[in-house]
Amino acid sequence: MGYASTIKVPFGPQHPALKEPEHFLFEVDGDTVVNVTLRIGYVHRGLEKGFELETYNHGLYLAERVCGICNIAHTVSYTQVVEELMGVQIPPRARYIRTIVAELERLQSHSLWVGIVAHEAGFDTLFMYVWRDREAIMNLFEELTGGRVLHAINTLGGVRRDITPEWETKLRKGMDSFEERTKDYLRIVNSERTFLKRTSGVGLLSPQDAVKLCAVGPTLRASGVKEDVRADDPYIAYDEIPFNVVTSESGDALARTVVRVEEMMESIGMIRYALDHMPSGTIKVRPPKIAPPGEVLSRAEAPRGELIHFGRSNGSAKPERYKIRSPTLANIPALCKTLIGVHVADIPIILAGIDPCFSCMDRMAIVDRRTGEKREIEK
Amino acid sequence: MISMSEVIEKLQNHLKSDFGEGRFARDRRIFVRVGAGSIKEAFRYAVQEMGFDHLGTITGADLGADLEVVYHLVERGRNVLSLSTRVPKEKAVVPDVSDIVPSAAIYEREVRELLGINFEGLQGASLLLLPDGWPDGTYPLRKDQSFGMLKEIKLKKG
Amino acid sequence: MIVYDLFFLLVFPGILFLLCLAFFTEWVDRKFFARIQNRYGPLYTGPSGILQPLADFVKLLSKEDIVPRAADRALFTLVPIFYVTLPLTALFIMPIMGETGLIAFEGDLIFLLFVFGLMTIIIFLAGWSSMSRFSIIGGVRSALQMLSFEIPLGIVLIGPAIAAKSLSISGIVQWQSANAAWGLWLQPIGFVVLLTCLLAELELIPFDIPEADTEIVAGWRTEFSGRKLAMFRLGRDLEVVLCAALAASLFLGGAQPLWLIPPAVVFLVKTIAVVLLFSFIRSLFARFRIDQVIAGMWKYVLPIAIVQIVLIELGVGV
Amino acid sequence: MSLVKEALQQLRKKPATKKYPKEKASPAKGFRGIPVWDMDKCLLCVLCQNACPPAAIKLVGKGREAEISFSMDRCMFCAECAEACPKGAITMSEKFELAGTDRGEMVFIFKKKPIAQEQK
Repeated sequence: MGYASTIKVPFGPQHPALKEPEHFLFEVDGDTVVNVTLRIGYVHRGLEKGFELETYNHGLYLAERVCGICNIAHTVSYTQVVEELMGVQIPPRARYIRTIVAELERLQSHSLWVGIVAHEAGFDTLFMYVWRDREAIMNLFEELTGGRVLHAINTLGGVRRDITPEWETKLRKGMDSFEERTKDYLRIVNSERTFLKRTSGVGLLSPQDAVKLCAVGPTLRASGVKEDVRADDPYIAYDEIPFNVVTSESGDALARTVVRVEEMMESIGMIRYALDHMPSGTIKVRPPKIAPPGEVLSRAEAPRGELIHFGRSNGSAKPERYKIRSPTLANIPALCKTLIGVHVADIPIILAGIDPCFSCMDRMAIVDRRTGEKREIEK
Repeated sequence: MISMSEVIEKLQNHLKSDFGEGRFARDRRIFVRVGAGSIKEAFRYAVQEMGFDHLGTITGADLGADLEVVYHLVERGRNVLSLSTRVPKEKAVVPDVSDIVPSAAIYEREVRELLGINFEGLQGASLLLLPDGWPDGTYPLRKDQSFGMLKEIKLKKG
Repeated sequence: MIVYDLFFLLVFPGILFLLCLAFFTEWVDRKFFARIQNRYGPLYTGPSGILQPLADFVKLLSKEDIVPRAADRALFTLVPIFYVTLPLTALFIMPIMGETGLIAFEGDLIFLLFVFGLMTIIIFLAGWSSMSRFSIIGGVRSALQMLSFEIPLGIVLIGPAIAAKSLSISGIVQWQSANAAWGLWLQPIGFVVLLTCLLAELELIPFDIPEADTEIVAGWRTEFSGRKLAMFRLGRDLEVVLCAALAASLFLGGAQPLWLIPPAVVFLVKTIAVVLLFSFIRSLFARFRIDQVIAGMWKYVLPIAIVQIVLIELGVGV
Repeated sequence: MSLVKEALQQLRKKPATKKYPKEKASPAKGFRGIPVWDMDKCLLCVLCQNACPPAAIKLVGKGREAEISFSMDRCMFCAECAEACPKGAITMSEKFELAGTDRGEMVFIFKKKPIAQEQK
């Protein structure tokens, strides 16, 4: 590097661009990032150990609190694992309600994310508008599940509350107004020149790198790889609900925004389809207390990407080993790859690109990109 | 999209003696146990030849007498192959696979930190998940560590 | 007559009035910006929150004032004072009471340009003296930004001076009231360029790179707290008043009596109108990157400013 | 410049935010606030105590004088107790402003009313 050695710019653990405590140490040469070192674990709560000490029923509430924004994805995966371990078949109506609530949560999570990216780029007005419209969904959640953020609606053997007709009409009305708001965002995101200047061509991730680094979710689809757990490995009611997987070619921060907004449009369509074809019947089946020995791996498409829950039972009322791998964790190498060689000013937007949810990720682990030269990734 | 029986059969004739037992619990889920010696070869074969190019995660488990490592590999989003191998607790060493799939380093670091399985060839010694100054030798996810014991752990200063 | 001069200097168009105007403009800006974003803005301090800026100021005065160990102590304490006094002095040449400011001399437009340049240097020194990574990056960015907008600003300010054949702001205001013509209609391009450059000078949204809160915490203001931060916020409000008054005087006719309305009220209305314009523009855009700003200013804003001057020379806007 | 039309429209609309301390948003019907015990229906069985994941409910004492001591700082409002109660004695109230500075005050005691003399 000669005389002008790199200066180390710390990002976090407390930093306005990071909503949760994470520590990125950027080596900056002039205005471009040369290397990034990551230190996480600030919100690690030892959940996996916790699962082994809790019964299956109480473990549900541990799984729900892994992450605030995508807790439906966690409870859906958890209930799938335990129900498969116990050999319980949930009624079709419960499967449909779970799908509707999962898609509603995807809407809420993606609109939260669009607001944050707008705020990172300094576009505060869009941030305020998007979060104002998100309130409609939070209120819908409050009416159905009784909780704005932590909706304890999934339980072992089905769902706890049924969809009442008047809630259904409220949902349909909410979806109509939300749809044309989303169309509006799509127009703004694609046409606002200052936002375009800050996001298009920033943080490029090629399809080969995305696949090689095992990226997941919208980050992967924004680079043009057509992979979505809901379509490839359908769970709950996704095999009966038609939808198309949204991808984009350019693989930059703008593509990640557009892919997420279009996914919101897809989710609205799916919710309407699920409401029209809602089977009737019971919503809950009484689960047994213990699960015979076995091991199950369940994959779900959380708003941030592919979420893996792996459970192993030993015949008692407590799981023998329970593993959660959250989507943010899988996106970290792809994030580190895109962060190399960008402007310091672009770091928040690229960081927000993978929609990091560190409380999900920290619950387990990860990596200190070995310092030294850039060679590791291409190893 | 190769069928599940084909996957097991291919692995079987590739690994011959070291092939433990393979079963599929339900569609798109294949569990295969492999001898400790040929886990890296099985992993390389699955990733490069059979198209399981997406590494979901690596799970470590404490089975009392020995420790188990399970590699979850996903094939173009559909079939999930869980390659597992067992290693005695005293000599818990498993070859590092981050040269085949770079993001494996992520999960290996966690398993090493929480369970104490040593992945030879994995550089970088700094603790990631556990707080700095965590007394080495205590692995939180081991069955012999209870929550009570973990609470009393004092972090080494400096 | 000293009493009158003291009164003019200290109270009416002087310091007290300007401070109140500064707080008032901050309140107007925050309320309008909030209304655009569908929220209320300050509500509970005084009638519909009008005393909020004053409350913030007093609260900051009472807060602890930390000076980083590595900071250059002398410079660190001097910079906030300069940041407040500079816009205050520049505001004395603005015609508020009548068509001539408190101090009006031929060439005070150039003095104003000098004050703008000095302001940016003060900001750079603020960032540099606090010796923290974020403020150094912020300070460097503000210096870079100054290099990009200073020249178009200079060129576009000369426009009305050429039309009015006088280098003093009071002279320009008198010329406008004499010919009953606003600079806006004569040189519309000049007004647009002036707004862009003033936004860059004030570091408002499209150009608030030196203190981009999501990237470098608070840019050059990161290390300041307590009284110093209060001074910086007051200095910022005064700077907004200065820029709004400049735009109002040069292009909207400044403090001219309109039938029975005294010139000071007309001046107030026009300045608030310009502040609202700033606030509206501020809500429409995302933040540029520093290299985009420099490239944009040199490639687009500068040629447009030169076109404006050429047009005046050809006698279009006189 | 794509936001100009929208921004101007917003100026006419009433702000979406509420003036919180003065105007309060009332929670929806099925909202899970703090659980409340109706001691007339309560059988003093310990089903709710076992069902509570964070073990926030404790039955103290024996017989009629037994009381339910519910510590709100452990509760996570999951309504498992309301579901587990055979007599439906537990209902989730609508109160959500529960912040407090002293954990001592966060323990609620629910006792049965002493039997009136003439009933004996």
